[in-house]
Amino acid sequence: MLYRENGQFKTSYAADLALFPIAQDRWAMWALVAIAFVAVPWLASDYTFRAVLIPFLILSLAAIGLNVLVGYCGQISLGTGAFMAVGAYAAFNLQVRIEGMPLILSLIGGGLAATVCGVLFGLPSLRIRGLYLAVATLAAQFFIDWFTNRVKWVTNDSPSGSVSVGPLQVFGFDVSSPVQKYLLCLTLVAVLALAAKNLVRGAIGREWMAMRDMDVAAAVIGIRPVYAKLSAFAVSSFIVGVAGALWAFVHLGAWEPAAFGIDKSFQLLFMIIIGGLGSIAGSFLGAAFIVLLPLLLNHLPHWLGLPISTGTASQLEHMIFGALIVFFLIVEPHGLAKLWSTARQKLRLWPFPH
Amino acid sequence: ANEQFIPLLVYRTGQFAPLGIPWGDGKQDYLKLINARDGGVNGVKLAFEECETAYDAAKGVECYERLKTKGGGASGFDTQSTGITFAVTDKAFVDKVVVETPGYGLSASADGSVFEWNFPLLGTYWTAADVMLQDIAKKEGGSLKGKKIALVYHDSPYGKEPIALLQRRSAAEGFEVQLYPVTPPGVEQKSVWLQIRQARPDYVLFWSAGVMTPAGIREAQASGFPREKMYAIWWAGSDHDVKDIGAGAKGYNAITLHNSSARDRVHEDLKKFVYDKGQGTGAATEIGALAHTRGMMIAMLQVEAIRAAQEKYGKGKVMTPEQVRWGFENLNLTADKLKALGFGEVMRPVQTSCSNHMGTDWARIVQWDGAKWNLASDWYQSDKTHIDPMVKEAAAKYAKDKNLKPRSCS
Amino acid sequence: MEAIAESAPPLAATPKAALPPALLDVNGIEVIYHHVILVLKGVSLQVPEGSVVALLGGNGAGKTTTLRAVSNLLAGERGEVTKGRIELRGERIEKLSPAQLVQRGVVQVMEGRHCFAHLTIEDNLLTGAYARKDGKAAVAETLEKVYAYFPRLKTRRSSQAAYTSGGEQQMCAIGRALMANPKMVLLDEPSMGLAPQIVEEVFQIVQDLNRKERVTFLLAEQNTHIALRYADHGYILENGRVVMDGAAAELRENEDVQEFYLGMGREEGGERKNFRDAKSYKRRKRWLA
Amino acid sequence: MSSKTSTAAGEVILDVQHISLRFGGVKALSDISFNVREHEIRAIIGPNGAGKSSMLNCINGVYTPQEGQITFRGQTFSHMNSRQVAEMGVARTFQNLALFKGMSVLDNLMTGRNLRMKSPLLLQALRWGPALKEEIAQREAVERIIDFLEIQAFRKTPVGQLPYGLQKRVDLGRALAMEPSVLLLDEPMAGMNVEEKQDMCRFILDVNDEFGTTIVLIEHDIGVVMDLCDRVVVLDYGKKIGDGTPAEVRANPEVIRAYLGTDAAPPAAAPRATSPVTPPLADQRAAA
Amino acid sequence: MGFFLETVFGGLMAGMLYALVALGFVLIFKASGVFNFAQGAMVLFAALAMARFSEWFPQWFGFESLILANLLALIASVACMIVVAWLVERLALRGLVNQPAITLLMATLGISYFLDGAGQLLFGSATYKIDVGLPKDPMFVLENTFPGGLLLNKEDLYSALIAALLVATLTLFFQKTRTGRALRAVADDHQAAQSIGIPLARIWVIVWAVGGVVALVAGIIWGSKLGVQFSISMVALKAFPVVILGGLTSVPGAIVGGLIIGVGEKLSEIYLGPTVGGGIENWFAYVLALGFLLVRPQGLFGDKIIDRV
Ligand SMILES: Nc1ncnc2c1ncn2[C@@H]1O[C@H](COP(=O)(O)OP(=O)(O)OP(=O)(O)O)[C@@H](O)[C@H]1O
Ligand SMILES: Nc1ncnc2c1ncn2[C@@H]1O[C@H](COP(=O)(O)OP(=O)(O)OP(=O)(O)O)[C@@H](O)[C@H]1O
Ligand SMILES: [Mg+2]
Ligand SMILES: [Mg+2]
Repeated sequence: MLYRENGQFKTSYAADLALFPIAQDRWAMWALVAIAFVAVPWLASDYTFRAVLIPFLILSLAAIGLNVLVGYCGQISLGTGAFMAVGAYAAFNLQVRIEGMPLILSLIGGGLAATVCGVLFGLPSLRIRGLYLAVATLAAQFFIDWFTNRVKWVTNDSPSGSVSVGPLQVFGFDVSSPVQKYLLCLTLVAVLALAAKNLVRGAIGREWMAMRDMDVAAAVIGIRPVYAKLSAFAVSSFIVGVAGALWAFVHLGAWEPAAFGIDKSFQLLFMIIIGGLGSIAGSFLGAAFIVLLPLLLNHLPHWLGLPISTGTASQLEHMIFGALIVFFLIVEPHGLAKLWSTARQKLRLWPFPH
Repeated sequence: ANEQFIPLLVYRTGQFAPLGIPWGDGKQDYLKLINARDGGVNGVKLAFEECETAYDAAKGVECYERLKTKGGGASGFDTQSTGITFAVTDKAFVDKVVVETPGYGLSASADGSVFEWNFPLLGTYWTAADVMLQDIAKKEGGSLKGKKIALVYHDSPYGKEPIALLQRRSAAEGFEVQLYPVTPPGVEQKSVWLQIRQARPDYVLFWSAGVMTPAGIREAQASGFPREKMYAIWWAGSDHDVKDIGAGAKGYNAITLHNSSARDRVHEDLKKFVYDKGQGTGAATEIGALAHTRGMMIAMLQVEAIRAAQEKYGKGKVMTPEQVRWGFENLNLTADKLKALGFGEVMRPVQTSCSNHMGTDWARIVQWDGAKWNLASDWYQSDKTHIDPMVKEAAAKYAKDKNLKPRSCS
Repeated sequence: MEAIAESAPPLAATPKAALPPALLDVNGIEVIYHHVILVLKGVSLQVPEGSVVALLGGNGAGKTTTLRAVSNLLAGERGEVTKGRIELRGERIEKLSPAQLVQRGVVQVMEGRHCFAHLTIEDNLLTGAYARKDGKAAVAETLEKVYAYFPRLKTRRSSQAAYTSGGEQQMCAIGRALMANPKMVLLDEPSMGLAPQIVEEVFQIVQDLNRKERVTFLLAEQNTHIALRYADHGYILENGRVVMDGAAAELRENEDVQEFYLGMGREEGGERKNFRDAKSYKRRKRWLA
Repeated sequence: MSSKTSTAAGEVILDVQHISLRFGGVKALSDISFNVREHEIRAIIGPNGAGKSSMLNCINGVYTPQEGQITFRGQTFSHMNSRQVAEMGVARTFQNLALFKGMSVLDNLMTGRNLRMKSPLLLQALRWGPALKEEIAQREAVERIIDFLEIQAFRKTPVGQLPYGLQKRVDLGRALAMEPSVLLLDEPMAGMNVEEKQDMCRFILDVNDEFGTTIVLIEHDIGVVMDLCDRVVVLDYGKKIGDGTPAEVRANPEVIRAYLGTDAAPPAAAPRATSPVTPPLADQRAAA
Repeated sequence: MGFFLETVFGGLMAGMLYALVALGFVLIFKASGVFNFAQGAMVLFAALAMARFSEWFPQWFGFESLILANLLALIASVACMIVVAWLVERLALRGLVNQPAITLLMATLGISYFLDGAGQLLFGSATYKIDVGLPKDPMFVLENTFPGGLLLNKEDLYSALIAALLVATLTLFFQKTRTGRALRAVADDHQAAQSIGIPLARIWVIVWAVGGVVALVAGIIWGSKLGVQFSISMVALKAFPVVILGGLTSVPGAIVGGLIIGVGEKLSEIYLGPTVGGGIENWFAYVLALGFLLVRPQGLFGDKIIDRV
């Protein structure tokens, strides 16, 4: 009975409004933060940083952004990749065109550019709903794919259309080693995730969820659909844009438009569904799942010493991946986050069954 | 362990698998052959591990990160993909590992003074386009003036690479370039070929990949564009690209880095030492297929770089990535050496240097006769008057963007 | 406080010897939603062939859950029966699919209507006959019968169900179930949202079918007045347990039932209490004391 | 009771004039006029499909009537805009439960207060200063309503998992959270047993008394209507067939024909005159 | 003028091919409320089966006849798709009754991954050929009216014919049969459908099997055009705007949508493309669909989106 909230009374609404009202959760969270900021940089290998942690963090961020839109506001989007691309290319342009532009400002600029785009492509959502809206976001996806490919200034006249960024610096510090990159991502992700969490549990978050669950009723209690939907698009694309810029700058370093193709959009959608729609923690869990699973499946034959060819392994990986997704959806359609909270619920009652 | 580690980035799944599979098989087969026949390089066995990229840049980066330090350091990445090459090039500078991109990659990386770690051996898309134009000019009686040349290309950095060169040469030589991008994957090309039917270019250069190739040939057939007037880049000119179309592709031209149809001693050795022992990576019928031979050739270049490094840094030792880089930079495969290696019929001599990371750029045209590829031209070398300055310019720009100080090669 | 002695403890709800053999026998079922929320804590009840049995109880007592457990519709709500047995004519039915149950003549009218929004009223009704094998003519006949029961449906037959009023949808849902020509109907709050006249009619229909065609009914109902008027037997559910059961007439005489379910003040001698006079929000029921 | 009748004679706050609403061929409402006075409890009754819900939908801008206009506090509209209506202090509940299913009870009620929450997005993201203060202040108000409706135990439960009857209560709570001056209730007591109906009646009466809220109520339980309401409108097939005090309406032969039926009425309540007068407020509190 | 007509005609033909894939989407959506992202993977799987069986059967049984090989392969492929449908119902859909549309959609993405992997594992990931004797050569008509004649494509013509036939059959099926009505009921409300005795399991197997057969037809036609290889699953991307434009629930909508998208994208590419650098047809198709949606949010022939409290 380690996990109990007995004896913890909330004496003010402020306390009840706290992020983690239960003390054990609070401690666990602080421990997690400490591990992430202190222990991990000591312990992890370069490979872990570059191939696991950094992509995990950045994709988590993008997933949070998408979750705001899909999970909280209920607007299906298949164009996340495109908004990441906008963030990446905008940040790139700021970086190369403005001498001495601080990296952080470029990243934020990327986010803002994505915001503008997001709102623009969000406009149809005022009229089009559900799966039909997917077409608007797909239009964004394909249009921006094309745009970044075709319009020369976007890539600073790179003849091949692929671009790369120079060495990174934040507040005069070099960000070149994997640890530094990791810490940069971690800080940004932590800040933005907290901000996103605050939004979704605040007034605006409730407006989004209200739009998602029952838009007519939302209108009747005075929520403006235009504002609610477009603000969701804006916030979502901002976060996604920053994630895109990070993905390009920190993870890839050099990229072509295909890095932000429709596959990326699907991948992110997977993350939030597996992780849990309408859950910030779920975005992290989903990203972890999607990043780690293929690596795991990839290593599995090696560990087991099975002599299967790369091709076969990769087909099997596809199959297992697909099967696991279906499996998870069946076990818990609300995703890993829900699974986790159910487990917690049980833990709270443990050792009594109900 | 006394083993030299070679990472093998491959794609055996996804869109480009038909090309990726024989290519990957070829690479692996050659390494197996060296181990089986020669017991490695001067006694140093070759260890290798494949990593599946599915032609995806992010996956490629992961593979690169995973394998770059393995076995004391990777002896060079043949990424098999332009996108992955872009993504790992910057990292390679920092990590100090070689990226070898025979026949693909950044055209500018031929300049070794800037791109210390990149080796676009045997040719780039600029040299390829140049050679195609030379062949066309030859057919047209020496001059391209007034001709219309269309480029139908995979709308990606890969497909766009040749544009710069084409435009430069068209300005200089007075022919017209028409550009037709095809959005990947390129399953539907009707509008492109209708436009071509209307614009009636004299030739079509075909920078295609994957399903775009058969779709394009079919559409050319359906819209009545003569296949003899099509010139495909080497990645769109393998057996699997045209085999199923058969007679429909008759006359289709492709450029190649090597004598594709040649069967050389290396093929026999491979059969004898590897396939006959049941160790072959793919099906025995694949031996001699264009993409497979190309894979072997790429692996051979890598092995020879290691051998060259050993000559300098100590025979029978495992080379560090930096030593391998030296080997790549000081390759000198003369005709005799190639012959000894069993590649005498397959390719022409290569010699690299500090400033020239491409080594050589011999290429020739082959033509599909409905059942097999036949040689349709002699060897060409690209015309350096346009390409060299372009490489210099682009490399300089890259160095500036990255705050790199080019080394001096003299 | 005398009521305690009178009301049987939950588990003592054993079949009464006097009753005919049960068509449906629910024995000590436990239902859990989402793997953690325990809702039914050992509910047992019997529905004799040809009877009308009412399930009464407040909000959240578990009436709907009981009906879902019987008709095997829990899976879609992520609930499951974890203990106990459900038997239909002696056959265990927990593992059957809802469709197989319909083939055995058991049809449920779900709470909250659940009409097929895009289908017209008539198509809604016709789908109700999907499982029937007795030919078009018979179906058409039942359709006419349903229209006769609910003339309002006939006037709205060609509108999409989503665009009909709440009451019309309720009629549609009931009519749709009748189209299956069932032997047993599980009715979940049939009176909800219906005008009083229609409510009366619905129960008349229930009685009619019950008497003439020996259709068995298990109904969950909040309108205790009318439910006890038409039912033979009643079960009262509180908090996932059966707290009382008995013949309808008996229940009507029970003081607690009168006060809490029929809204009759004792002082006024069986008169209905004025709604204005309800004083406090929370009064304890004796059996929970 | 006496206090009631005096306030019921308040100003006309909502005046519906000649409203007609058609859906394709279906005439949901034809030429309906009636008014609602400040502080009264007004009922709309009628058989199924009579157009009662549609009437409410017209009032708060979900439907746009083809003809007619609505005057609210002196302002006349031919089409109501939902947001505007909400800002003017009209709240409503829905017949088919239009709760936000994925949100907790608390959040559902909090949405009702969204009109009052004005801090900018950025502050909300920081959850700092005015934003946090505002959140806490509104939370307090909502907690009062939660206490009032006695749904404390379900505060954090997603409403989708609540039983139907409780959902209805939450629906009412959300409307109350808006602190409306006019409350439109669409069958708030459907799916409740008598005990719960009594509770619900109590809530309605208290809201009406304590906050002076005007209430428009659709209900099929005639007992409730007769006991609670000051005036009743009767609709049938989109037409108004009766309007007046409960007693008048009850005696109206057309209403009896179309809706009440001759014997379908529930057992008569103790005659109003003899029923005790509404206990004073203090009394109720003590009981609560 | 001749060129314009050629373009329009080419667009119509291409549109028919898109429609063929779109049809699979519509079918499954209409009948179960599932937006089946696995349709592309099913096309690939079916085409791979067809290609490989027609290659293997002659080897296994030692005969040469192409017709016989194709016929046997067709039967085997249909059987394959039925097995797939059965497995999908058993292992995926059954556990997802009454879940929101987006969950189902994600499940189909999972299925699509699975099928991609399984298909290539079983049948290989190189390029294979389907040869059912569709003619490839160009055909010129009206040579008297237009200089050089109008270019037509026989292969496309045949394909369009097959597509039209399929659509007609399916439309009839939906409109005229009891099962058709039950299917639409299932799409509206799984639980209610269950409660009145519609056997979801059987219905889903039927629908997915029919969807599989439609995928097979699409796979054969696209496969004989492009060769069978992983990329063929991407023709699904071309079908999205078509379904959306036509309306998710309308079989004829798939055709009309296909034609509009086909013609629209070809015209845009040819007449608009050159001014902005080309390659616009892909997104233009989506923008076109978007434009239509702004006027009719449910697509051209889709069921009206119900919006009521
Ligand atoms: N889908 C669900 N998920 C979780 N809990 C549920 C679900 N459905 C019902 N419950 C819980 O089960 C309990 C019983 O609910 P049920 O719907 O059976 O009550 P009921 O007696 O039908 O009430 P009502 O008269 O209000 O319809 C309630 O506490 C409710 O919260
Ligand atoms: N959006 C709509 N489209 C088409 N018809 C509608 C629409 N809304 C309501 N109707 C029709 O208008 C009529 C009145 O409906 P309304 O919902 O107002 O009835 P009601 O009086 O509330 O009935 P109930 O007591 O059954 O709820 C009904 O016949 C209904 O079918
Ligand atoms: Mg219920
Ligand atoms: Mg109504």
